Amino acid sequence: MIGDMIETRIHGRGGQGNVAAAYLLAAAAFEAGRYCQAFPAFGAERRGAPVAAFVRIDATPIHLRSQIRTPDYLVVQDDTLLLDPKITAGLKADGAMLVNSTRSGEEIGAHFDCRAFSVDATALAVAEIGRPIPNTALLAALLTLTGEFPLDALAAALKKRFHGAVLEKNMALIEHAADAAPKGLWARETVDA
Amino acid sequence: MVDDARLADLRRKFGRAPAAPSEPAPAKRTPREAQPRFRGLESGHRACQGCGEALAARLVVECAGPDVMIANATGCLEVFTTAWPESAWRVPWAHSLFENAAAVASGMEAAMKAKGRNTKVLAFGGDGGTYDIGFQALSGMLERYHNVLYVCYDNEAYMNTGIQRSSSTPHAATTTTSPAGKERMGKRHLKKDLLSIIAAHHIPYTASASVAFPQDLQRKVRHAMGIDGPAFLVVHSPCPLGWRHDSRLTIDVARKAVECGLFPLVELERGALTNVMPIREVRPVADYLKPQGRFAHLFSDDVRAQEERDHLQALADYNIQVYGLTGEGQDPADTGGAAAVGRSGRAPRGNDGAARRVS
Amino acid sequence: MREALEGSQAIARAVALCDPDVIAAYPITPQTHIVENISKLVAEGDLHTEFVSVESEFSAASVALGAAATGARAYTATASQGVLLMAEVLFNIAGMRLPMVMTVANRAVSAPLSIWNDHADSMAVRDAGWIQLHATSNQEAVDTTIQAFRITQDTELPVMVCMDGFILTHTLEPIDLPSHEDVRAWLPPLEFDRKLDPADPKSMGMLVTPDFFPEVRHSHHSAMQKALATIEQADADFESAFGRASGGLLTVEGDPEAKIGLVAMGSTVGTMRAGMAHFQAEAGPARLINLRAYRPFPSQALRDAVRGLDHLIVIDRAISPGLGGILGSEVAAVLSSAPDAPRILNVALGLGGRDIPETLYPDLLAAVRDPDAPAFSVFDADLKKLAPEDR
Amino acid sequence: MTILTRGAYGEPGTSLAFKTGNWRSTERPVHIHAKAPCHAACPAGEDQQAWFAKLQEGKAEEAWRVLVAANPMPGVTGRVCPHPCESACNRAALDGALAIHNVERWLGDEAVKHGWAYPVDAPAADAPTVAIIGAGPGGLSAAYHAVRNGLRATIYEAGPEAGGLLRSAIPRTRLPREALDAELERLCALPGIDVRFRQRLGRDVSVEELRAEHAAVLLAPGCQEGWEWSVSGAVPADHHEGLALLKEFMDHGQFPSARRVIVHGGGNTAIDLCRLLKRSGVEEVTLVTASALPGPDTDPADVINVVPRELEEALEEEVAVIEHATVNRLVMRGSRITGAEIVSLKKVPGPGGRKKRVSFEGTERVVEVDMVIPCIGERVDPEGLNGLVKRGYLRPDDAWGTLGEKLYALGDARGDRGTVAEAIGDGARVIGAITARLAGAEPLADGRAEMPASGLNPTYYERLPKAKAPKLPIEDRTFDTEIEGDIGGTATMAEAQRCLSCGDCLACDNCWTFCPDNAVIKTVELARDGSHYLFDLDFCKGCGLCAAECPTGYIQMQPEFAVETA
Repeated sequence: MIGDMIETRIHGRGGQGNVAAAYLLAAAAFEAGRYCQAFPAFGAERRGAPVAAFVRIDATPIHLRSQIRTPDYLVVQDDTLLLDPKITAGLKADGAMLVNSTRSGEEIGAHFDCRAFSVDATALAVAEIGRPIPNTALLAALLTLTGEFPLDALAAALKKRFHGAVLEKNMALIEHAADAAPKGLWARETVDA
Repeated sequence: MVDDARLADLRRKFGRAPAAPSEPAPAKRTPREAQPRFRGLESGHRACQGCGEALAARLVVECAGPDVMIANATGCLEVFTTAWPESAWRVPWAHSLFENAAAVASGMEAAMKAKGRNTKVLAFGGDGGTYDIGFQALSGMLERYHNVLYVCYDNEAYMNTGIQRSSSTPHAATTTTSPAGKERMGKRHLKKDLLSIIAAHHIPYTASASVAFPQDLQRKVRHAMGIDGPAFLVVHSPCPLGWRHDSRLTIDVARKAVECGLFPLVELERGALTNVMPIREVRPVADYLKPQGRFAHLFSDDVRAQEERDHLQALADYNIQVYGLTGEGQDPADTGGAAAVGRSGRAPRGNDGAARRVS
Repeated sequence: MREALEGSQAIARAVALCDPDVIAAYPITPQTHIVENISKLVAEGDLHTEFVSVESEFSAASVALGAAATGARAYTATASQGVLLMAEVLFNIAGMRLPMVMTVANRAVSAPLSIWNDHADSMAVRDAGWIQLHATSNQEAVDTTIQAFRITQDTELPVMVCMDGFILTHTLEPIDLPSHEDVRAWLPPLEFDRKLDPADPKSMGMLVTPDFFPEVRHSHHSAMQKALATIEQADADFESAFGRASGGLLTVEGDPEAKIGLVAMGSTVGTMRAGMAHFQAEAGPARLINLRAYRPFPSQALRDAVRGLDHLIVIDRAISPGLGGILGSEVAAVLSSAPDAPRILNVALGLGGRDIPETLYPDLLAAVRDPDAPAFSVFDADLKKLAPEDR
Repeated sequence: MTILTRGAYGEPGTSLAFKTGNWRSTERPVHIHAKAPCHAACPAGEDQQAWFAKLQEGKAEEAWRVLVAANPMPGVTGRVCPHPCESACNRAALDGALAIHNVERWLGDEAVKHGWAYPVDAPAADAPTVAIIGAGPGGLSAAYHAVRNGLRATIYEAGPEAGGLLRSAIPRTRLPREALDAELERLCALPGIDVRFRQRLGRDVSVEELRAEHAAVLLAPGCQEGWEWSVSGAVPADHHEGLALLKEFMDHGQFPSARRVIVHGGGNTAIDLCRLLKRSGVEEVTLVTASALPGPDTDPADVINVVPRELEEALEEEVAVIEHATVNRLVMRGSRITGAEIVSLKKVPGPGGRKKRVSFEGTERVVEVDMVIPCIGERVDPEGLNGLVKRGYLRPDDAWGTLGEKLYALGDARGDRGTVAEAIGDGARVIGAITARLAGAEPLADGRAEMPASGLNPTYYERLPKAKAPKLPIEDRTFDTEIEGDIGGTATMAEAQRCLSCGDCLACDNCWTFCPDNAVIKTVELARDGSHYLFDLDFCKGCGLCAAECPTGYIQMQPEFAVETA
């Protein structure tokens, strides 16, 4: 990580909207006036395979194009992925991990010896949009936890991506997901406030 | 919608008589300039004596032109018409590669559509560029339904590179890559049934024609020109050099190919056979084979020679049966009637090319 | 207007801004999103063009050729095997001096199969006679695409816009897309004198005997040389119209007094820029040269850019087995006539999508100082992964 | 200096700068004008193909004008000619010879009907004048051609009317008087022709006087005297020679009564007689001829020399024929014939290429008849021709009819002629020779080769049925009504399309269509060689396709060297 750049790595499975999550997070940052970069670690994998995507957010233009090895945040869309030790590799000491899980964050954090929080994003998604797509719920939770930029930015990004009923359902979903996370739990110290 | 003023201008420029009598005839034209047909393919090209392909291309262009553009595959036709700086064409013409004439034509046609112009696009290829290396691009063009008339000048081998076999080379014919010898009697495989494959694309019009029947050929070109969509025409075009026959026999040999049944003249619409040129008097395949050196080994004492001749006869009989080429008496559209000429080029009795419909 | 866009989507929109008459393309990873986005623009009525979904890259290039021959503005895009399948046509397009633009989403060439980025594909057709411009970011890719349509018209040479597959094509980042009106004002309509036209029926693609073939090639080379100025001018004009440049022929940044320089193309430039900023203290001053124009090769500009350097690291993202780096060899050839030319360290990096982390930057600078470092190496190759006899 | 174009594009049609004519190494195409076989066979010298070409264009009057350039009496020959043109027609092998004869008649009748003017100008008042003896077809033809050639003609005719044999010896069923009169009147009325009737040679005029006063004297007296009939034994008192009998019948409309008649001979007079006799009520009429009936195996030289159609009709009308036979002897009872002894014979090659008749001993048989009419030919009446008649005829030295200084013979009187058409042709030939000699030159024979059927490319001719002329049914045939009818304009035009144009340009466009090199140029006007096409030898590579595909044989490949030196 360079300077004030925030690097997030999102893990999921093919078909879970992993790249979409990365693009949404970056787009939300863009809506919040930040520079951003989101890209997948594309492989030849098919549906169901573990996949990763990367998001860089910064106040200044981003030149670096390498993959993210030492993320500030990890977003894990499926707790079964955690069986693979590579998922959590490189997480900064002061980093944190958001997991879509029915287990508690404490339990997960204890196991991986890091800050962790969990949301049952699948359940929320099924309840709001009727499909088990956890990505927008997790992003909403992440924004709430970090307080990096307001949820409105995510809403704005969603509005550029979705329309009609799908948009409305996702808007409701992020509201509910945001409520499920404690505000500013992972807030960073401002470098020069 | 045809741009009449522009067409008239083109015709004035390139030798077709003015469309309307009110238009003043240009003064002082040489007899060549005053030819009462469109000179799409001009003299001075470098085809061999008696070249069937040069003739076929000239016949096609003179009735398709002048408001056309041509994508030409690599091959004899390309080489002998366009040795820089001398071009024999009087229509816009481009050669790109051996295997992409259909694709280049697709691009031309797309551009015409984009610009709202009606210039018809033609694609020309030999049998190598059509049956073989350009086959994929051709299939793609047909499938995408480009408004292109693809004309294959079929001389049944790679003549441009010096007579190598193609998938259109007839069974038992010798070429430099299918020579006859102690072990072989020429090409082992059959001539590819391209027409069926093309017709299977369900395109509006697929036809075969022959240089021996120019009126029939030009009727088919005119018909295809009127189609808004893909059309395919294969023209049997003897190559005196490659077939090893006397240059004066080009038409004679082409005619015999039709009359013996080895090269049936048929028309298919949307994949269905709709028209054939009946054979008035079916002649034995040997009549066709005999004048051609490429079949000379079939007339040797070798016991296999008779067998291969019988094989070719069987293939011809098969065509006659499958396409129903047996004539019913004298028909103005059969091989006898279609060839007929009279004073001023017209056949003596109402031979307007109306062929027999297949019911 | 600034938007957060995926690179491929941005390219599709940039192409649409240029009002192409005919687009022909065949999908191949990682160019696929470009084709898909173009298809979508067409489907939504946001792009009025003849979009031809061909059956192969070979036909994609051929369709574009046919369209360009009629004076239509033509575009295609491909990558990797697609470039090679097009190869014959690419030489043809250039030889016929047909204007058109192609995006190459750079990708390795198999075997073994690799869908990830390197420059083997466009390098393989470097002698086709196309202009090749590399983009370091998606903004540059967008701007270069627009410029490319002007350059190709002015030079009657086809232009290949190279952007790193995945690294750029699949990266979402903020992009400023000009308005349609502004692009139309900046990009004059295509007037191709030699177009196929029944009213003036020229013949193209003729047979040329040895009597004229060397002259044909000379004129092509000469046109490429003259295109250097056209490329620079287009970028300068673009900058005055839109407020940003894309790097002319090449750009030089970093410490002008530095004794060590780096030459790179494409997205690697960004990573090296980040590395240079981050490791300035420990690695010392350096000069970073972003080579945007690969063909025509800006030989003089490069000689000027390296003046004063002792060492020059040339980063290749391709390899010519048996020789080494391609760009490295060419840079060496070009600088061989320069006085006090720097010593060249040629490295291949990121072949087949191997990630290039910024931490390689100090390693590269360290290697320069190592008198035993080989003149060329696949720098990020781990030889331990090879059987001893294959090392 | 040629400057390279960008991308090496080319300008349209610039290949014209590349002359491929120098690729031609052995042969080049030339237009020949071979004689069509009809033309070669026509005794009247008609170029049938030329007038059929006009008909193919739908131009009947022009066709007639071309026709009468050779034969001024198509209405006559179109009825009486044995049409060797049709026998020679190359179309015969294809789907039947052209009905040239019927078309000729139609054109002749149309000309009369519409009053089409003969293509002649009045000769100058002081033009040289030829004297013609006899106003038969030969004499009339000579007069006509004289006028065509700018001469004047005076005909001295012994009888009161023009027409000669046409009037006296051809039945009206073949040549109605109206048709004959119409054409002869128009002909005799042409400016420059003066016909003087009842002017008998030896009585009213003499050859020597005429020769002194005219540019030339043309003897066309015909043959008026029958040959002696050589049969063994007695000849009856009321013996009738064939031609005399026919003339008598034409004048009086009656034959001596008989029940069974043998006509001995092999010419048209014999056939005419047979048919008239049969029609007049004779029960059995038998033709005894040394020749043979036409058949698939018959040697053409052996075929009976009559109008084929007339023979056909005679057989229809149940005239019996005994081939390869002659009358050897008459069987008499008193002065009355009761039978004839017939013997088989054959013509076999004899010395000097002439046929010799050999009769076969032991084949004699006696046929019961009550009349035998010899029709074995006639000879010249020597009156007024002192010293000119040799062995019955005038026998001139050459085809031009030259008998001596300013003296010519033509028609039957020559001794080697036998048809109206030959006499008409002689008229043209004699005048041709006279015209040439008046100009101080010798006449030239047409040396062109004849185009055989093997020289044609039959592929290009559609099979079309021959036109059939209507005929009176046998029971309606009388002595006055014409038996064969008119084929009509529609059939004429259709028949015209059947002409193959052997050896001459059909204007079919084949050469123009099939030249792969565009080296055949089509012209709007006729080119100098009479075709519509030019060979552009700058581009002709000499492939020979045009010659191979020329339907008519008009295009031939000729060696380059020979052409250059020709």
